[in-house]
Amino acid sequence: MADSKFAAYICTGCGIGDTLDVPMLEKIAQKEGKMALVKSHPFLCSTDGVKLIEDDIANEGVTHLCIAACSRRAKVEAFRFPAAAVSRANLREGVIWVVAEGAEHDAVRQEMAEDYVRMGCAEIKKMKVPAGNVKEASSKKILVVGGGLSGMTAALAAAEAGYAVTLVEKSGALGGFANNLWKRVPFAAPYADAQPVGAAELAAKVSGHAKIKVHLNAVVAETSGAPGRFAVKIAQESGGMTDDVCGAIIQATGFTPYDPARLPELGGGQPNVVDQAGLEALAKAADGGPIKRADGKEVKSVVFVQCAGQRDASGQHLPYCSGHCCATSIKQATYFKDRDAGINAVVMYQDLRVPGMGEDFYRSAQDKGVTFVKGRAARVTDGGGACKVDFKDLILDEDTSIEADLVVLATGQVPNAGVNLDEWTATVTAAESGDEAAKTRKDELLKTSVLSLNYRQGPDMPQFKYGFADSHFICFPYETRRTGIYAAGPVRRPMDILQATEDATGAALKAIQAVENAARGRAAHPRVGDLSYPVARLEGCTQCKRCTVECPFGAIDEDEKRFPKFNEERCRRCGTCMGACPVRVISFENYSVDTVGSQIKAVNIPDEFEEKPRILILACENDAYPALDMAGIQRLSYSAFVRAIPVRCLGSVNTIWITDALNSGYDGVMLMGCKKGDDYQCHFVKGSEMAFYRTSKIDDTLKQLGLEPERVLSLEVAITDNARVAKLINDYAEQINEIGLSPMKGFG
Amino acid sequence: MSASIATSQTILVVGGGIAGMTAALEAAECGRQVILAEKQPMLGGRTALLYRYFPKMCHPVCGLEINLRRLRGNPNVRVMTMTEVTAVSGRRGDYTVTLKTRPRYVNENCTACGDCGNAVSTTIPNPANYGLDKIKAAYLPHGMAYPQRYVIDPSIVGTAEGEQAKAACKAGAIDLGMQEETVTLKAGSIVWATGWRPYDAAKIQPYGYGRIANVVTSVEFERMADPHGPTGGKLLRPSDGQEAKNIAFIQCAGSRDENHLRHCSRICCMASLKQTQYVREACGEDGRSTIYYIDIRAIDRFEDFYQSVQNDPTVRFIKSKVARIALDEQSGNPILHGVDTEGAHRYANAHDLVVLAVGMVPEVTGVALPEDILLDSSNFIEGSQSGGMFGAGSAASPLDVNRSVQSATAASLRAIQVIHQTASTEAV
Amino acid sequence: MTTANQTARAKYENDFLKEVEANVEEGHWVRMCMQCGVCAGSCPLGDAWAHPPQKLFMMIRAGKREEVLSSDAMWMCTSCYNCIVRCPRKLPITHIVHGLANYAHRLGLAPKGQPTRQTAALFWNNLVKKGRVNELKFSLALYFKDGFGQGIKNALGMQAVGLGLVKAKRLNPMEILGGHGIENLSGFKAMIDKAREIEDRKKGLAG
Amino acid sequence: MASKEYAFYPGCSSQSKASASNYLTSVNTMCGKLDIKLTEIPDWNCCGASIGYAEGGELPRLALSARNFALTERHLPGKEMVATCAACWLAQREVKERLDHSETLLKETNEALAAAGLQYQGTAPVRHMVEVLIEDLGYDTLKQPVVKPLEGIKFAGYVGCQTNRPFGIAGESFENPLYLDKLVETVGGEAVPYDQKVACCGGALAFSEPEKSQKQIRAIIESAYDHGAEMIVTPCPLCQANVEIYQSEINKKQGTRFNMPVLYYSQLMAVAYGSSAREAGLDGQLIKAARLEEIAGK
Repeated sequence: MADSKFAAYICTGCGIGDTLDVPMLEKIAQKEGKMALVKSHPFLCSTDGVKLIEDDIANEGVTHLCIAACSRRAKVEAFRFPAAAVSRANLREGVIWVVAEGAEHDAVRQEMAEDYVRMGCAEIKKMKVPAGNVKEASSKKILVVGGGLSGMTAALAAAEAGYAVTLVEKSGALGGFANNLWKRVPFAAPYADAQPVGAAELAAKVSGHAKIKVHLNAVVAETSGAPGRFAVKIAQESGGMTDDVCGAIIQATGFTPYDPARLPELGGGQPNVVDQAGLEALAKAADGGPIKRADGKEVKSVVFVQCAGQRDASGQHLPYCSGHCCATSIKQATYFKDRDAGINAVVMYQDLRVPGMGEDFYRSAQDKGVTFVKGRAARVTDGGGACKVDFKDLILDEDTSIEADLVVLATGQVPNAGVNLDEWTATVTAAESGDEAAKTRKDELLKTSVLSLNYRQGPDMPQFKYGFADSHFICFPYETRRTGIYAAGPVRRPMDILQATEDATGAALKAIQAVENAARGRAAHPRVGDLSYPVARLEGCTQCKRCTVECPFGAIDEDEKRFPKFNEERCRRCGTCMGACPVRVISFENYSVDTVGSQIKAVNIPDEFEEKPRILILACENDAYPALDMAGIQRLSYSAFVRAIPVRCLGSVNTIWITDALNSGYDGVMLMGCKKGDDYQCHFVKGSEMAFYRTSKIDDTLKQLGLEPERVLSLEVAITDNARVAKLINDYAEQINEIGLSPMKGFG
Repeated sequence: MSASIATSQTILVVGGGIAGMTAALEAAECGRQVILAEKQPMLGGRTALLYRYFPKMCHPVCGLEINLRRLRGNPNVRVMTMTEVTAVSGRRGDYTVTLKTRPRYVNENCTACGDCGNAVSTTIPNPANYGLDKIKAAYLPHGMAYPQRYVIDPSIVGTAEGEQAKAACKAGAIDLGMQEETVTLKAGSIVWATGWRPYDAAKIQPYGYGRIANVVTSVEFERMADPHGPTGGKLLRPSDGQEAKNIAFIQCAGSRDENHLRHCSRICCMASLKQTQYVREACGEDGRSTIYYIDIRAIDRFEDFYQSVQNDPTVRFIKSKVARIALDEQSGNPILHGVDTEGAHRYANAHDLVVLAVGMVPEVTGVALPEDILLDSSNFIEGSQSGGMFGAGSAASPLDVNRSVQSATAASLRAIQVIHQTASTEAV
Repeated sequence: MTTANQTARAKYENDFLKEVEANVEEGHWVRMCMQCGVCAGSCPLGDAWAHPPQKLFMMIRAGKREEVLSSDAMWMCTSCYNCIVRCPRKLPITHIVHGLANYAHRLGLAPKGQPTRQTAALFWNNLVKKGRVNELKFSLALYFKDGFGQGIKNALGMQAVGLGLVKAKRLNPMEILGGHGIENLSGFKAMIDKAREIEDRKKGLAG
Repeated sequence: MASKEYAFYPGCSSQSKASASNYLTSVNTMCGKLDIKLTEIPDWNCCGASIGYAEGGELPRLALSARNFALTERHLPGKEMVATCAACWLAQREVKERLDHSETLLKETNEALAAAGLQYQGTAPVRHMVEVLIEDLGYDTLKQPVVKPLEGIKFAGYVGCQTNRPFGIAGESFENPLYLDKLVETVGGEAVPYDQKVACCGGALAFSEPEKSQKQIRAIIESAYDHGAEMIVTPCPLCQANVEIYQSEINKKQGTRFNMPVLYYSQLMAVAYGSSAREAGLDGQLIKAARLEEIAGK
């Protein structure tokens, strides 16, 4: 640290100077914070104020600076000094805006501000500017697995933006499910008629593209490495093996139609009952002529049974809606009507789901004479000559039936997502404990893998729900749990061709971003651009494997010596590994056990006779900390006894911080994380949940210390909880008051 | 914000809602230069005015916070608020764009300290609450506003109040002499992420919006349910301020209707299902929600949410397009008249409050767009003839948030392709 | 002799929707209904309808020919046009309902003695006689449609009103002797006959 | 020369000694004051009204209205047809709409018309008298002749169905059309808001389903009373007759004490323009509009 020079800058604007004793803060920064340079400025974020800092960096050799002003979420652009390490002491939103007005609060307000200055100075002492890790040899090639419409679209989208693509397709031809279609639904005005599918044209474009290398009859036999350096073994059906190196992966492995044979009550498996794919086959065979059944009879009447084996609450079939099937049946009904208006085509639906301009397509089909019946099919009987559909007519409110030459069951999409990792983990655990059946099952599972990742967490992408490899986030549909690997098309979510085209294009962009980020050593979403990465002091490692197990992104493997092996390019910089590590050997350059621990220690703990408790808040920087900020912006007041520290994720909270805090005389610790459970809000998957779990284990420690369990409080706080968070703090301060101050004061 | 000069390598994104922010950020994070132009004084668009998202019931500002952090950390994006595109000329790879910026009367010096707001007493309808309440004429548009800067409403410019606001500002941030500015920029590709606006409910005359106080729109109801909204999250009736417990939701208010909007707006079914849970949140078991619908369009795994709401005993479903709403003058209750078409049962149901699930109108409806732009029959942007401009999000199709982001991500890559191909051509 | 009803049934092989599309005024719109029910809820006499319009349309699709045509539902239409202006699919519901009533009437399936059916026939016959409506004769015909005795009762019941109208010069007792009419009556009648002939030919009602 | 000239289609009810003869009287008076010249279409015939469908069917009904257009085109070329009766106006508009959008129907209709030596060309538009007043003249012009403003009288503007739906008056809403209220205000009266403004009086079923029709009428009159109206004003002869004539019936059967005058807008205007009670057709009221007669008599 020979070249380091530390400076603190205190802003006196926005009322800070009017409310606080700034000379005292300066003195603290200098004396206690050990800042070489301490300056205050009436308007630090102004051009003039920023120049003051820039000049000190340039002329005074300042390398580390603590800005004591507003929240780290405010004036970010003004206070961006890329060459320097920066900490922020939040005197505005965190102190003067939240401590009640009035002279009687002057003392506690000032103490709070002083502590934040101490904390900011302590933190900066432990921070380094992340150097980043630019990789010269990083691959920017994109691997697309699956050669259907989604895969081809993704490949072409990336290639057209200048990126090389390797496309692996299991079958002998490009096109996928689209090859089975006679026509597709319309994508553009006037949304009136079924359109040519265009799969062959797309396939020709892909095959002929200079930037795309297509492997047919091939599968991915093994994937290792990380974004920017995935080593992929492509196995040809013929037995050949090709090695490739790719920067990112798009999985576009599509779907399999739900098997109609599982719907015997709806005639599934009977000759004159087909699924939508079966009808496409009949239409293709007819090639524009009259559509005939398997027995050669020309179809003069047809009934489409919607939601067959879908939207099923019984647990037997698919619980979800596949979204496309209403429009698909409408399209298929027009196959008949466009050729012969005399054919009776009935669509039997419960809710007709054709959003957006699909409404026009619906109208167009009605205009062509397709009949729509709101009804619930109870039974389909194939009598050989005609099929009988028994159904409840929901409008006429009666049980009735209808006869037709052919019945089409609109069954759903089942994703081809590969291995379910929950099953995988259970199987591996069982296998490792010697269960022979589990060992066999593990091998079977591996055969069904799509990506064959050699990640510790399993060979495929984690599935979100019902087997779809989707993101958990509404705002971020491509927020993957396997960095640099993106699902696209119906494997991500049930969807139609139009949406799959959008989805594949979007996924291609994310893959491009992934290779660019990997090459520059930058984190991917949500800490995008973060150049820090975790480093472990392996000499202290006990090989407990907690970091490898708990990493939500599968970023950490184990090396031959069973030490954790960090794959920086897979890492999302949440710090969960840091929170997990019992021996505290994992750290980031600018975020570590020390950067937080030193802040905790820097707080001045008054002795018990002063009757001023100290409560530590560890707040998730994405939800809880902004909520605290907004409480300030709204001038909601809360107890001046709290000291809040933002953390990257509650998962990064190492319990040592809590025990250290309690040991050194804090009276309580509040952990504020985001919602956990099925609808979790944590962008690092289980951070909040793990923190709750870990702190639940602290009780024993507390007992040893002779402390009440209430001294540690874990909370879910949403970003909108500004009023609630103020109340939570005040209630907790009150509770601490009732329990009494910590007996640990003075020992720390 | 960087002061980079726009070139044909720049992507212009019009609209700073979630789709526009996504399109801009995705391109910027691929290393591209982007200008993001937003009409309002802040980014976030419609989603910032929602209380919760379906089906997770999470808060939209959570995603906004992440996107804003991405934005603050990325010098590739230049944000222009209060700015509209007034003209586009040129062609794919080489557009010239004229942008008009309205005066904010507050410059970059603003620290959002709030002194100007304290100095002013004039109030204006609060745009962040669809005008359901008032705010000071010197205001921060939203708790999460980006830029985090106050706005002086033009109504107090040139008045003593304006001068008071100026005098109160210690940062010298208020400039009452600010004028409308017009700039001309180059862009290689343009993404139109101009979003949507709620259909004018007053046009659906039989529902009495504007005539019957206790008939509100779904977007207004979002604000009423939000603790940060005009009623502090209480579901209070506009007529008398009483708590509403028995609430009707009318689907397809404007949508799927050739007298109004031809298209299905897609989000409204899910939005109403979500809003029934606001009623539950506010009233518990005492709440009563009734959804009047034609088809419930809860697509893909949203079906789960539909099923869970169906299992909620406080929620009732009636398959019926409500014919008309009458007012019971005594109670202020709207009376819904119609027929449940499942078996033809006539009803005249009184409710405390009626929420119209209003449809999505493309924001560009009625706006002069470049001739090159292709619109569908409802004015959604299909693309452009020359292929250099793209629709994204709900400007392109009535989409929910997730699909808007998907669409915007795709549009972002299409814009990058144009830039890439332009650069390759220029290099040759 | 085969009736028009039998002919129609044979021709459309129980495909009632096709029959309606071919023979009922604006009947081709029935297929466009999406069962929202706004028409049903908009009708001022809604509760008098055994089957509201949207349900009639579904019954047509379900082939419930006799039930529809013999229903008195469509005779409840007051021609207020609420359904038309609110229909999200722009179906001309009033006209379809009128068309159905007319078709049922012409096929002889409409309920016998249905008062609106009778009134409508009287009205039409009254107006084609002279080209203009003779209000007095129309009223009298109405009073006496159920027989002489009932007619006297009806007429006496409305006597005060009638006298009031006469006093107010809004009813002319002398109209019984002739009243208003058009000059070119023969041309008018030829026109009506021709129109009827074309329509009957088209809709298979000639029999 | 009159400032405006139109081909006039009075309709069956607006003939002398017919049920809306007072409407005709007041329209003539009003037009005189406003310098509007109405030339009756020679040999016009009945429009078929809203009940004609059941026996008349489609094409004969189309022929009826087409004949009126054909006569206008032949005898009064270049003139717009003006109807005062809502049903006549609506029938003519509907037929025009149908013929102008269907070649088949146009051909067939002309085939029928040919039997009467006529042809429909579609050159004459049809207007309602109200449209003439508010669109061709405007409220300001309509205000000018007012010499006896109807001050202090509260009117319930009853628009009803057929001038309102499905076409309506341009710029007006189906649920709350305002033109009638504005006309009332133009002549100095007060228009009260009430909720039955566009309800149906059941006029088409007045004879065949009297109970159902009278239920509608009762609701309209009650609402007018409840909202403080003294009189009802309407643009439709069927509404006028129905709502006025059956009050005594309802009183008799249901024990109500309705005595609400029902007038035409043209009567209000005639009175306000200084005409006598007779010129305004007030002698044609079954329920006398005493306060109007009073003003007219001053």
